Amino acid sequence: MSETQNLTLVQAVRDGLHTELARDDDVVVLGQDVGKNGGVFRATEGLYNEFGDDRVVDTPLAESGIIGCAVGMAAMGMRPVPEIQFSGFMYPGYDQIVSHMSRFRTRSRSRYTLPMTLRAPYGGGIRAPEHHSESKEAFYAHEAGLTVVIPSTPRDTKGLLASAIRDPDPVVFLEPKLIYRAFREGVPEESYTIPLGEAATRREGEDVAVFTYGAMTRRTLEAAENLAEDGIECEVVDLRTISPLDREAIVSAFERTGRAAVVHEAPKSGGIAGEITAILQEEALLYQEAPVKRVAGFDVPYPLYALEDYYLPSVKRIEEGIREAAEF
Amino acid sequence: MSETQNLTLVQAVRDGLHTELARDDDVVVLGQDVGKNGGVFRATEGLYNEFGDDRVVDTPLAESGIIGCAVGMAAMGMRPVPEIQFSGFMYPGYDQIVSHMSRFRTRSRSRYTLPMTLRAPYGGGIRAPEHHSESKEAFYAHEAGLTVVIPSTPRDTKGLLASAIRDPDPVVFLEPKLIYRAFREGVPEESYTIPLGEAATRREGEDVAVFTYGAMTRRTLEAAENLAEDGIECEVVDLRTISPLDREAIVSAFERTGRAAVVHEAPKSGGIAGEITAILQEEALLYQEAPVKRVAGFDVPYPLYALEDYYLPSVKRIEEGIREAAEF
Amino acid sequence: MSVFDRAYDDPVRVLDEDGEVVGDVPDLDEETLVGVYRSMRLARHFDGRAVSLQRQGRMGTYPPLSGQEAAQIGSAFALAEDDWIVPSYREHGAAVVRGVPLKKTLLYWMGHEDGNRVPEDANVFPVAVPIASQVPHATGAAWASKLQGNDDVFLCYFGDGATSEGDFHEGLNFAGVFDTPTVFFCNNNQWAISVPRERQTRSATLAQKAAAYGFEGIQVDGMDPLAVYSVTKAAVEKARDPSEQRPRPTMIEAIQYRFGAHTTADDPTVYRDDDEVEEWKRKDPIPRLEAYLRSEGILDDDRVEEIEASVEKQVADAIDAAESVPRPDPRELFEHAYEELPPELEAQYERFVALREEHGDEAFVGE
Amino acid sequence: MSVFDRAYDDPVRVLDEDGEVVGDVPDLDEETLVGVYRSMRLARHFDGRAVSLQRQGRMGTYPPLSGQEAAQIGSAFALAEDDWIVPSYREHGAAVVRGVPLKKTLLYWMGHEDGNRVPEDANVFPVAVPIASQVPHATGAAWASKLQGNDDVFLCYFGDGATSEGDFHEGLNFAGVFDTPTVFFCNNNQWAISVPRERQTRSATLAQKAAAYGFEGIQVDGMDPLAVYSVTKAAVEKARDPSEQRPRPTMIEAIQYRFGAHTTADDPTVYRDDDEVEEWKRKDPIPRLEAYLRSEGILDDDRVEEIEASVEKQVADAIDAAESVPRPDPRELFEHAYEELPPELEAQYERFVALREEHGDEAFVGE
Ligand SMILES: Cc1ncc(C[n+]2csc(CCOP(=O)(O)OP(=O)(O)O)c2C)c(N)n1
Ligand SMILES: Cc1ncc(C[n+]2csc(CCOP(=O)(O)OP(=O)(O)O)c2C)c(N)n1
Ligand SMILES: [Mg+2]
Ligand SMILES: [Mg+2]
Repeated sequence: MSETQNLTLVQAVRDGLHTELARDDDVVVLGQDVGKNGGVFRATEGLYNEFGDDRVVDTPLAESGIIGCAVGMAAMGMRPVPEIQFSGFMYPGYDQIVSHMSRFRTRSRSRYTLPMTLRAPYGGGIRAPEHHSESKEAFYAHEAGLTVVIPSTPRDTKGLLASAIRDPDPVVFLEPKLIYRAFREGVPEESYTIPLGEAATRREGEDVAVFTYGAMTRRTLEAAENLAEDGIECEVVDLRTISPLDREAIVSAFERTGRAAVVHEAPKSGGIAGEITAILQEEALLYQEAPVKRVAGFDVPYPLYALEDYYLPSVKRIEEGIREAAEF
Repeated sequence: MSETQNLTLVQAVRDGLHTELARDDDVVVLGQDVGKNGGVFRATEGLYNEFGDDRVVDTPLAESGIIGCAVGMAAMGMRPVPEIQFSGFMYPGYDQIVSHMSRFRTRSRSRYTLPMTLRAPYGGGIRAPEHHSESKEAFYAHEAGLTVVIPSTPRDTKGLLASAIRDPDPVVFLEPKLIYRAFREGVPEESYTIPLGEAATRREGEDVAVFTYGAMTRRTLEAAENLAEDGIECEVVDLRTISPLDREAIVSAFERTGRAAVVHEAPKSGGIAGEITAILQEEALLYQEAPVKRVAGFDVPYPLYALEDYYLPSVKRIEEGIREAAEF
Repeated sequence: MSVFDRAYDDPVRVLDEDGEVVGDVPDLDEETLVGVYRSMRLARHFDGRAVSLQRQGRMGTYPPLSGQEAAQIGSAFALAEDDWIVPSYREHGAAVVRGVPLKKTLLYWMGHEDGNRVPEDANVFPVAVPIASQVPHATGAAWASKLQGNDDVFLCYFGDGATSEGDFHEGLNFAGVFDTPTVFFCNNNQWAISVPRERQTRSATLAQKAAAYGFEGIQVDGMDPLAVYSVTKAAVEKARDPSEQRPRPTMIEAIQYRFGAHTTADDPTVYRDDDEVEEWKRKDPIPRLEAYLRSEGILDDDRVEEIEASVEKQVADAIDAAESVPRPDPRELFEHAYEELPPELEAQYERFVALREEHGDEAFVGE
Repeated sequence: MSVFDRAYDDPVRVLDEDGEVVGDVPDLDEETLVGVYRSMRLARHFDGRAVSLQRQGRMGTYPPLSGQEAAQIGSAFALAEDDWIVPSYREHGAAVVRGVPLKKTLLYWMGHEDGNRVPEDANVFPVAVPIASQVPHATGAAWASKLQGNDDVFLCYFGDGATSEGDFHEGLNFAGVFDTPTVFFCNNNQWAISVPRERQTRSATLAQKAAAYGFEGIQVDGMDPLAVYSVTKAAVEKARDPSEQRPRPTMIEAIQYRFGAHTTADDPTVYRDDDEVEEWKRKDPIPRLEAYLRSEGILDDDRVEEIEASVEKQVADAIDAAESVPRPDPRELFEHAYEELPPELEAQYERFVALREEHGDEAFVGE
């Protein structure tokens, strides 16, 4: 077993980028302020000095240009890792994402493939200005050809990022910035991968299966501990890959419990929770003992920060939601 | 009762635009080839001649510019009706849609509102080139602040379009081009509205509730007739407004049948069918007798036309899906 | 000869760095000149106080404007009463001139949506955070105004970084094609966060980008309030009352410098030298205008002190007022997504109200 | 003096409308000159046949290129073997020169994905339908090639309408900043479907838009194959082997005309006059080059007939070949979304296979 470092999630991003830049010359990091500045969250700190301006590239302020250039680079066999400064600014590049990034393989019948990883900090809770708190993973999950990853721990972050960068196909990698620095975890120094498409069980319990991901994972675990005091035992499943979903893990957790809740900070309507609910009743209706409870952001634009605590699922809201599923 | 004309769906679009242009000087139609050319589907035929270049405006080729200018116009109290030539080309303007069109009211606490209607032909089945057959209504339905409308008949089209244009808030109006010219219907000559947010029951039946919209409505009705021969009676509900959904109509149809299917041509994962399934089991689990069956496009990029018949839900696939829900 | 008949890289100047006249002084009365001076001081003082509020945890992330006062205030003064501004997120200086109270600006950066509810009588668009996305709005709004038969002009602000975005291009191109009464005002403060102007684009000037849209582009010393005023005024007049040869829109590149950090979340020492900052500080617009006004006998120590005091009071009052606004009612979350609450949202709202009643506001605290 | 040192509105010309020499004839051997001629005739003949296949219901919507042969073929001939093209949807003429068989092009417009599977040895990007979206790809690919230490040049095609899109702007700006070996080739055919060039932008030329990105822009008579060749060659050389003063990228505006409809779904008589079409037909590139080659003694009746026959046979063979390709196996629907089928997609696939087995292909016919 290799040495471990005690890293926060954002340090694990940096470490993961560092490892991949070091092991593969085709890896290029590009985006706004990723170079000299080291990224607005310091996710690329020091990489510019170590790998130089050709590998860690400050770009002009243009998301479609960044993603579109990365598409061209990837088509030529490089492994670009474009960063968008906040996921709320991915939309100017949306056409490149859904018309090209997701479709180059299909369009060219695999003559051209795009081994690229589009990173962005995402989600709310850090008192940031408008558009800096979005969680719109559903926009990407509905697009075939993409894999959408959202880690929730430092260790996973490094391993999933390595898998994403080495994946032959494009990955959207969304980093929950609420927990960028929330805690540390031992992260192996050496390079390792954690497979895409596999959920992780964070807590075992036989009463309710709770599916979540990203920053909501910790809140859900806390809610689960509170509920345990009342005798409600939750199985907490961290999805990690939002698309394609780990149906097997989802269904099997549900089959054991017959009750489920899904927790995400994205707006409820049209969010991932609906998809999971549909999967559950498609595959395991006969096990179902209660409605699947969705605990999610409200169907309104993400508010400015004075009210963001009311928008995001809190531990209490999660607890209440799970309790409903348990007590139905 | 006023005179009626026998119109196709695309003629009803044109008639609806005509009526609104005539009744309200603030209405402006703008987009690529909407003027002199009358639109690539002739949805704006003759309007340029009648209302002139200031009301029916050929724009440069730039979707973000079209939608962004419409946002500015609407903020000044006009009622712009931008057209995007095909819904597959709305993505270059996606940022304007989700960062501004949906959010101006919230951002300004209703000082600025956007009475604008973004139209686009959408969906597959007409042997069109790549990107011309998309059905990604879920991308818009997940965005709070927007209303998303998809008509399925000429009569509805005119009435819903009038409601959309007169609505104080932004509407995304997607027109199923597969049935642009598929059939005619008596459409009142005078101006009338059909309320947004209300589904329409197209067929009554007590065995399975089938929810659908757009071009799939006719196919679903055909499937329902076939199934009736086997003694399976479907209630077919045409959603018409995809977001916000008519929960009441959806739930009440389900309560009567206990079985449901949802039919749409958009990809299955992350599509509207998942959301409807989630609503049903949230609100009416105790009525549920079978898994809600999703009959949808596959989770792959829309193919070029040689295979599109295999991609789109066919009458048979719909029939089989409903049958599964009926016979579970 | 028009002020626009000059090379792209020949910025218009009126005052030099010491406040000496080196160009055509615009014809402004004393009151207006003092108004410009006072507004710049107000913006500067507000800025310092806002930064320290943020440091003290009394406000969220805030984007400072020090160094950029001349560009904002000089341009805002060039507008007629019914003209409009379409800002990005850094134009609090222009906004206050155009009728947005400082209290609103503070509230906005304190995370209250109400801060972005521009007063009905102020012709100001809401703050736009996604870079360059307000540019097409300015074109569309100006176009609407023209279609409605008005003669209002729309002044749109954006940064040097914004010129790289597609929306900049599309917005200016539409303005050219539809000949809209829009003035595109680029606050070239040399940096887009850590990305220097030369890395943003290889074009020698930003002003020359206007050529791509068939209208005029011009550089101005953006730290010279009188030069900014003159150029903006000329552009506004042309937009309002165009002649045959000259299209209405103009792009102004105002050369300036942001003295402080990009936002309070940014540490500029990581990417730029103090020397550079010091060099630009020599161009500080405030002492420049003050020197000129003193030399003209329009300002003296007393008047300056009086202005100082009134500016300090105005800012202090605004801070008091903003800080005494209670946290918005949480129910406001639901109030402005649509004119009427759709049923699902209403259900969410009711559940929300019930949860608050049952568990109190603690139910909504994160962890 | 470089060919680039000229006014934006002064197009490079070599042959006049009658094929008389009016400029510097590029130094090309007979074989190449005949190659250019033959390729233009091939493109023209292919085009006519493709349109009639569509009319007969044997092919879907197709975008004709007649009138635009010189631009496509002259430019494609200017590339070295390992250089690349990044096309839009109308460059079948360039593509065939660069190694994409006509059969592939036919298959593509017949709705087979396989038509877009560019042969491994052809350095051609797939057809890009969303306007201008291929422009950043060309910049990124050229940038990658430069980072990888290669000296290949990337020739990117797009239309006049494409210059209005944000992606055009962003792609060219990145090319300027990162000095990528990209040649941006604008096929200004005067129309974007029904929107005329003057409505697309108010800039006097499209070539001058290059100034916004700090590199050179130049107009060329796009219906003069030798002029196109010369200008493209110069741009390619500069991209491959830049000097200090001249950045690598170039934007070429090739002035030309689309004789036919925008696509077979379009009726141009609604928006443009026949007179205009007739006027431009006098500039037809094929008779022009033929006249020149005849006057040089390189072509005579026999040679022309021989070329005609071989071109006809090549197109007929391609049509036969394309039409004898069976409809793609429906299972191909699932094959190229990801390298490996994810579980849900695999389940969909299996259900699909089962349905076909049970009900046959009729189960998938719409109504
Ligand atoms: C579309 C978009 N991308 C990225 C950002 C993040 N961001 C905020 S300000 C900024 C730099 C802006 O630079 P410039 O346009 O020069 O304006 P300045 O801040 O210097 O006034 C960036 C990258 C954003 N707000 N919007
Ligand atoms: C992003 C986008 N918007 C709209 C369209 C529809 N469309 C196809 S071709 C075309 C006109 C293109 O004009 P131009 O760029 O001049 O190229 P040309 O067809 O004349 O070669 C339009 C609007 C599209 N394909 N992509
Ligand atoms: Mg700047
Ligand atoms: Mg064209």
